[in-house]
Amino acid sequence: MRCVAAVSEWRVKLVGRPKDVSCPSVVKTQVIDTGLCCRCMACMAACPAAVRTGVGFDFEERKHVCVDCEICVRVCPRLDYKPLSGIGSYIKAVAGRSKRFKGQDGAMVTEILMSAMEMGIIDRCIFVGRDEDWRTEILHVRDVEQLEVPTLTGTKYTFAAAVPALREAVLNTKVGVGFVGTPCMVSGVRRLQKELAVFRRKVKLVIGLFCTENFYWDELTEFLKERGVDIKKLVKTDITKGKFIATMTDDVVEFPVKELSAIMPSGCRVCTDFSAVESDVSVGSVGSKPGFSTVLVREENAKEVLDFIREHGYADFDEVSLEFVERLCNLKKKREANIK
Amino acid sequence: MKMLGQILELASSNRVEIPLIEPLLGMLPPPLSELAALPLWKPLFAALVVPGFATLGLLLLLLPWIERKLCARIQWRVGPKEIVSWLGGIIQLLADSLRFLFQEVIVSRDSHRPYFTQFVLLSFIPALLPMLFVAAGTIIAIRTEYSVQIMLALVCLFPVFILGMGWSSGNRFAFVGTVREAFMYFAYEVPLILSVIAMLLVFGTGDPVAIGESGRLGIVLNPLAALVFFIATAMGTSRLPFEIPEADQELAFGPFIEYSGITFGLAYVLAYEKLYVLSALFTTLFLGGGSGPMIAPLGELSGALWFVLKVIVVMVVFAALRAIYPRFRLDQALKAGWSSILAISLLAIIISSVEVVMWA
Amino acid sequence: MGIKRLKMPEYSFGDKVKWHAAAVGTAFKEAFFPHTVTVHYPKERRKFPDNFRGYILFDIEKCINCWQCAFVCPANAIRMKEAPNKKYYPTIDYAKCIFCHFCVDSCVGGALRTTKIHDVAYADVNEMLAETEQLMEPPEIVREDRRYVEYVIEEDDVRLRRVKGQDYLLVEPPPRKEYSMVCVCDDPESCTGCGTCADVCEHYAISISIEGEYKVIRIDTARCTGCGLCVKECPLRVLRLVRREGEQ
Amino acid sequence: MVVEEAKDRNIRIVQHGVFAPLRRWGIRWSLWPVHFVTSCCGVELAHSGACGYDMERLGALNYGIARQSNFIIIEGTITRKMARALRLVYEQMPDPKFVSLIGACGERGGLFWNSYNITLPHEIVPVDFFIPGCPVTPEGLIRGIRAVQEKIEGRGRTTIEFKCAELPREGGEARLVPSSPKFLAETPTVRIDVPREGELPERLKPLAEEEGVRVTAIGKNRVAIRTPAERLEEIALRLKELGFDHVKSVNIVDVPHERRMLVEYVVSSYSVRELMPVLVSLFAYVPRVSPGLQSLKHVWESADYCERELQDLFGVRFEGNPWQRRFILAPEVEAPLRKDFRLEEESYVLGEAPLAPKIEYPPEPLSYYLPVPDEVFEEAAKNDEFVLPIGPHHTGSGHLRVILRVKGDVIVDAIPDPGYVHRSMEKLAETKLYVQNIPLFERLSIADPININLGYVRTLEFALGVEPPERAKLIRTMLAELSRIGAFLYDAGIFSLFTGHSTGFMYTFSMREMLLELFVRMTGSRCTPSYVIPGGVRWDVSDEALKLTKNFTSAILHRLSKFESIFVNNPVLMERVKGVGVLTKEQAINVGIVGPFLRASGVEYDIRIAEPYEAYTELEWDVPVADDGDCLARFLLRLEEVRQSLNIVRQAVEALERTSGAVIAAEVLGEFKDAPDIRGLFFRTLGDICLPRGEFTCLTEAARGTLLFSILSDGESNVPYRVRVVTPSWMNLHGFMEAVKGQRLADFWAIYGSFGYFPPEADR
Repeated sequence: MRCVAAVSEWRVKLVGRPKDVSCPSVVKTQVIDTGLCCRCMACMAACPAAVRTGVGFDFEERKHVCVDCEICVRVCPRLDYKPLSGIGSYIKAVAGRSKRFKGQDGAMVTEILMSAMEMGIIDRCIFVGRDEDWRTEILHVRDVEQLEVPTLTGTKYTFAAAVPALREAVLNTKVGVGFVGTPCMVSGVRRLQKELAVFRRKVKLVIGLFCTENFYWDELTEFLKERGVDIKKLVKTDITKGKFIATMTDDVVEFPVKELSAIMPSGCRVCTDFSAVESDVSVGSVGSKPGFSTVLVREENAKEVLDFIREHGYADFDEVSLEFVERLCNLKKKREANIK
Repeated sequence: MKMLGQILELASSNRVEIPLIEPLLGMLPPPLSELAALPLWKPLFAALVVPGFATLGLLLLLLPWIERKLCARIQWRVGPKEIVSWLGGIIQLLADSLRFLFQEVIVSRDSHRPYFTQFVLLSFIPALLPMLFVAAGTIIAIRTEYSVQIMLALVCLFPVFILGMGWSSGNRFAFVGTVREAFMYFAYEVPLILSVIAMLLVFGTGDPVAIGESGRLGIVLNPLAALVFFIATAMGTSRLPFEIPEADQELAFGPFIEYSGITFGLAYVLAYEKLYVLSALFTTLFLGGGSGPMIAPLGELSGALWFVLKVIVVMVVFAALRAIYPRFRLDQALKAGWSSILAISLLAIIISSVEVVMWA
Repeated sequence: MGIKRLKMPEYSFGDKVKWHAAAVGTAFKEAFFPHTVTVHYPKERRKFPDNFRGYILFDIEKCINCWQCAFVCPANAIRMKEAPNKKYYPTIDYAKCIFCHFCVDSCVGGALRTTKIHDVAYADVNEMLAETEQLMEPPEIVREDRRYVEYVIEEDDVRLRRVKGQDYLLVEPPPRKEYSMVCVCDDPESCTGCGTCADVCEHYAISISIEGEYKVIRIDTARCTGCGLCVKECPLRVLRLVRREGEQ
Repeated sequence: MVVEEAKDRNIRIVQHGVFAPLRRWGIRWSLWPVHFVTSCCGVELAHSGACGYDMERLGALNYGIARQSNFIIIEGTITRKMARALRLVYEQMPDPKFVSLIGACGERGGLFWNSYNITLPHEIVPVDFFIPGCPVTPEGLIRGIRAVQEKIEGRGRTTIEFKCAELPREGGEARLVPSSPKFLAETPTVRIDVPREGELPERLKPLAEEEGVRVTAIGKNRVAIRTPAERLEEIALRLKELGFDHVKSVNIVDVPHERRMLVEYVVSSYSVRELMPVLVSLFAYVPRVSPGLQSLKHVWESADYCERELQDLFGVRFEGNPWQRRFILAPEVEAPLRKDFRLEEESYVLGEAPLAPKIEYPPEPLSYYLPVPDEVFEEAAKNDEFVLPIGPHHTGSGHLRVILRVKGDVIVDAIPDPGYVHRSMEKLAETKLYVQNIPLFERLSIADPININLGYVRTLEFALGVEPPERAKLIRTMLAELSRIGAFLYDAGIFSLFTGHSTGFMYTFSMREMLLELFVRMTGSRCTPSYVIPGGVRWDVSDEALKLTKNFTSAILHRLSKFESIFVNNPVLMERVKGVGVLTKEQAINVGIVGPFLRASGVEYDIRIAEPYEAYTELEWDVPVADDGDCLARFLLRLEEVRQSLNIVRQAVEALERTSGAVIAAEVLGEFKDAPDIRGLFFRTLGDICLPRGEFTCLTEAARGTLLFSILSDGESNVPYRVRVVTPSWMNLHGFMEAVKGQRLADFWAIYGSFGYFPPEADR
């Protein structure tokens, strides 16, 4: 995998920025302060200072530890932001339901990743789990058994630092890494892949999730608390038919999604990508029967995995109606207007 | 003045004859020479010099050293040495006893205070009194027909004090050790007494001087009694393989566990004192007391010298046991004491009786 | 390989007498002709072989500041100290050192070497930290030995050979093969140009300069000692150590 | 500080007063170290007292009782439990008293510096002198005594003087400090049943077809069975019926990110020959929150003590285990082996972190701690029994406490209270690189270092698939057998002492001194060689050392025969040990004792035969077996083993004289294939070892029996995820307690000695 020719002298292209402005300032002023940041955290995935010092996403703090390498500037998908939208190109669209795994809908994300692992395309993937308080936590999944953890699957609707975890995954994988994330994360990963060869080589499968918006954990929990949701008892969250449904062990709370717009992060207000256009395969529940997931296969590698699934009969397949998907895509496209 | 004169007269009438120092005494003017010769008054000499206090003290300082040195030699090592290297660390015990002397004495809260402190001192009564009845050759403090019996009786008092010490310590291990001591006491005491009786039968007297002068070796006359006496002494003085009440790996010195500083120093020498008394008895009964080639210039001291040498040999043999044997278990020792050793001691009495009858 | 069943001995009366006699006899024999094997330390000293693992000496000339001694130390007894020249050199806390000499075996340049010093008493635990400057010269210890003793194991027994004079406690390290390594980049396309490698290099072998639109990273192979710190620290692991050309 | 005051007080006492010179002289030449065995440095203390060095020359006589001695030699690690004993002993001693501290563990923790169970003794008692080493050499120890002697005379000082050299000045800018070499995987994959080559034994096949039970071959003769937690008992009973009659290890692995714990019973068979080499890991997952699980004590009695231990270490509860109190841990430490219990991190820069860890002492460090419930005392009183707590400071206990209930002279019950040397190796191993664990585990038993060392390294090799070269194998075999002899000699020495025979102790230790001479010639260290490394040994042995080793095999016989005539054949000993502490074959299997002690009860089990390793198959030797199962059989069997070992050593030396070649596997050296040994390459080649995913269990026949190392690796970290080590002494503890019951009080020590019970090995 590594280049055969080892060198003692090499060059790294500079992005070209004013000399007296540090990279964190660039990101801070141009992305965060303008409300464009989507918290995909691609900048953290490669930041050497973050690796060394353990400084988090806080750009104020990061200024002090910055080593001026510009990688954050290079990988930020929202810097000179070119919004993507629509359903994008795809090879095939199917609805699927995994026979092996149980998930919120068809558990097709899990199925695709596990099949890819079985095929030997990847040997690990990054999942987002949650703790008792529904805080997200990143899990590197290396075998099927790890999915026995009940908090691993299901939608969390909160931001997760999945992309930073990609660095470790990429460095330690022997074969390749599978990644699953929201459209903004997918864009972040693509930027990483564009800029750094190691991500190009090692990230083998990128699954995008259909996404309308995502929330900050503290705001969402506060909001849910006001609506009478006890986080400790919460079992499942879901958005269907314009309603947010929080299922608890003893109760179900429903309210219109619109109410959530009050806490919608600014990064989502400017996001127009519903279907993760840049991914290898997009998955979501919209557009298929209950219990099924819509799968939009965009690239060859994903198609191979899906063929493998079909071959082994790991999943049931069904028709998909893309109208709903398109409708939501268009709905989200309107957010373009929010970009200043 | 008159009394002093009487005393001096009495003293000079019963003086230890040492030709070597006679001329020296003769050089002094009469009252002074009388006075200087006062320590030579036999009872006083016996009590203070040999076989009494001085010899005992010297042996107590030397014997543990000899024991440690000898064991060390058998055990392929050196033993105490660096303290005076060219003498092989001979004054090791002096250092140890000085240390004990200057060390803090701790009386444990759980102990029975008066007994704890008194028993260790009281135990010197049975330890020192027998000195008066031991004959080093012809030197003896109190000469009676019953010296041997009295010595034995006093020696048998010993364990009572040890029991008291152990009991008053208020310590679990001391308690176990005390109980063991008590059991052992009964196990060895009977054979010990029987073996002595066997010898008294043979000699027909309990006067050590007479026994020594009879010129007969008890060990030849009645080897079984000697064996029983030897084993019983080992049991009685807690020598290996019968070091059961003290058993340092098991009970951490049993009855003496709580003693510290000089009290322990005293308790420590107690066993050696008992050993000394019993060895003296062994020498008297079985090894012919102070008999041996007469060394003329020493006069009466010659017998004393032989006696002390024999005692040392006996004690060294006991000391060497430490390097040779592991420890018996209590029940095994008791069983031996009450069965085989008792049987042998009875046998010894029979032999003695037969001998007495035959010679009679 | 087989099974050997053991029979436990049963002693008859005769055996008992015999074995009693044997035990007493052995003791008697040893009392007169003992097989003493005692070394009279501190008057004499046991001679240990040259590979004995004792106090460690440090040769600053040979140190390449690779930190491996600190990293390998199982007891965390070795910590690096910043010298005035801003390089890091080992210090040894003898209050933790377990004398496994993993550090000596790890030392790439052969800067650490052993001595036969091991009998030391400290009055204060805080004195036990030996800093770099203390490790460089052989220390002086209190010695009372007038001769040294060598254990000679012969076919029938062990013999102590006593030699007059003090044993020399410093030993020459055994000759060892040197492996010269050099750092190279084998994935320049993944390099972010962050400069961690240059910052961590204590020999200033990596330089970063901006030339026009590019950041140029150069490894000065002549200065590179092959310590491997840059390789270890590179966040994206684009560097690698290789044997120097003409070595293999 | 109280400690400082006490230090001053003691020296004041010796310096002042009318008789000061006399007092000083007396104390100086009569420093009696109290027999306070604290940890493995005690072995070197024994050597200092034995004929090799003979401390008694200096008037220092090892003495049993605190009240009568005036000197403590703290031998290394003082655990939290032992700290109480240390303080008590110190308080018991009369003034003036002195303390010297030997070994790194006691000074700043040494290898165990960040352990949860150690203390810093110099904060508990005033220490006069510190002697470095791990363990110290007897010379060092005697130097310590000399230093105290000098101190009493008022001349005490550190006996080393360093000269300060000049450090280079000219330099550049401040450099970046490199990060830790340790790498821990994020959300590690913790799997036991990773399928590997190997076949399922016939007998287990029916079990494999069972619903809900997953049977996986995880290597040759290694099977993992996963069951739901509620069926654990049922499957265990099935396994027992199949002939798996004892537990080799019980293990718990905490997997916080999966919110569960893994409970594992490693079982094997003594009674069915073909199952002897088979190890079955029966495991189940239990939830991590308030975990309570079914004890399998009633299925396998041998699991009892392991379960008790794990209760302490993980804060779980084994329902049905009769012991629900603290077993090996001090009362103030809670569930330390859970992953969220964090130990202090290493620091690589001087001045960045304090040299010694900050240790929180319990609020009342002097409180007398007895783990037995009051009911025991009440019940004993009711039954007219006497309760005798033996240890941890007792001449005949070592670092163990056993609470004996005696009726008359007969022991009714023995309750063990181990853990006085629990240095938390299993936890520490999780914070160290794989190679750094080599010296760590070696400290399990410094009386038998090579076998322990070999056990760990073989597990690594098994996981890495590395085969050492032929010569290395021979060297290892030779050293392992020498080590076995050494351990026997140590145990025989202690056995002699416990039966009151100090000559036996001296004789064995003189032979051990010869053995250590060989070790030091070959490895450079007396007791802790750390010589065996993954892929071979650190360096080759010289021809001269080989010759000495060969001579040793015959030279030792001469001294061994003396030992036999004075001790082994001594009729008194025979009386003492014959028929004492009998464990029948059934009992022995039931309580799961191991090694020579098992063989003494008639079980023909030896790992060197069941699952041969190193060069054992190439050499001629026998496994001695006896049927009596008493103290005598256990002792004589080991004596016979020594003869066999000498035989093996001789053959190995002869084979070594014929062979030459590398002593370390080429795959370990990698690109440095041309290197003759590991010197200069140690960290480069071995520093970053990383094991494949899964659990690797390896058995080794250590001197005292089966040594089990079970390393669980997540496949990415360069530190183990969990290391389970079950030592022979630990497994023998149960047998020891069983054998004691019904015997007489004095037999306790004979049985103790015959089992060669070594607390540091047991407590880990």
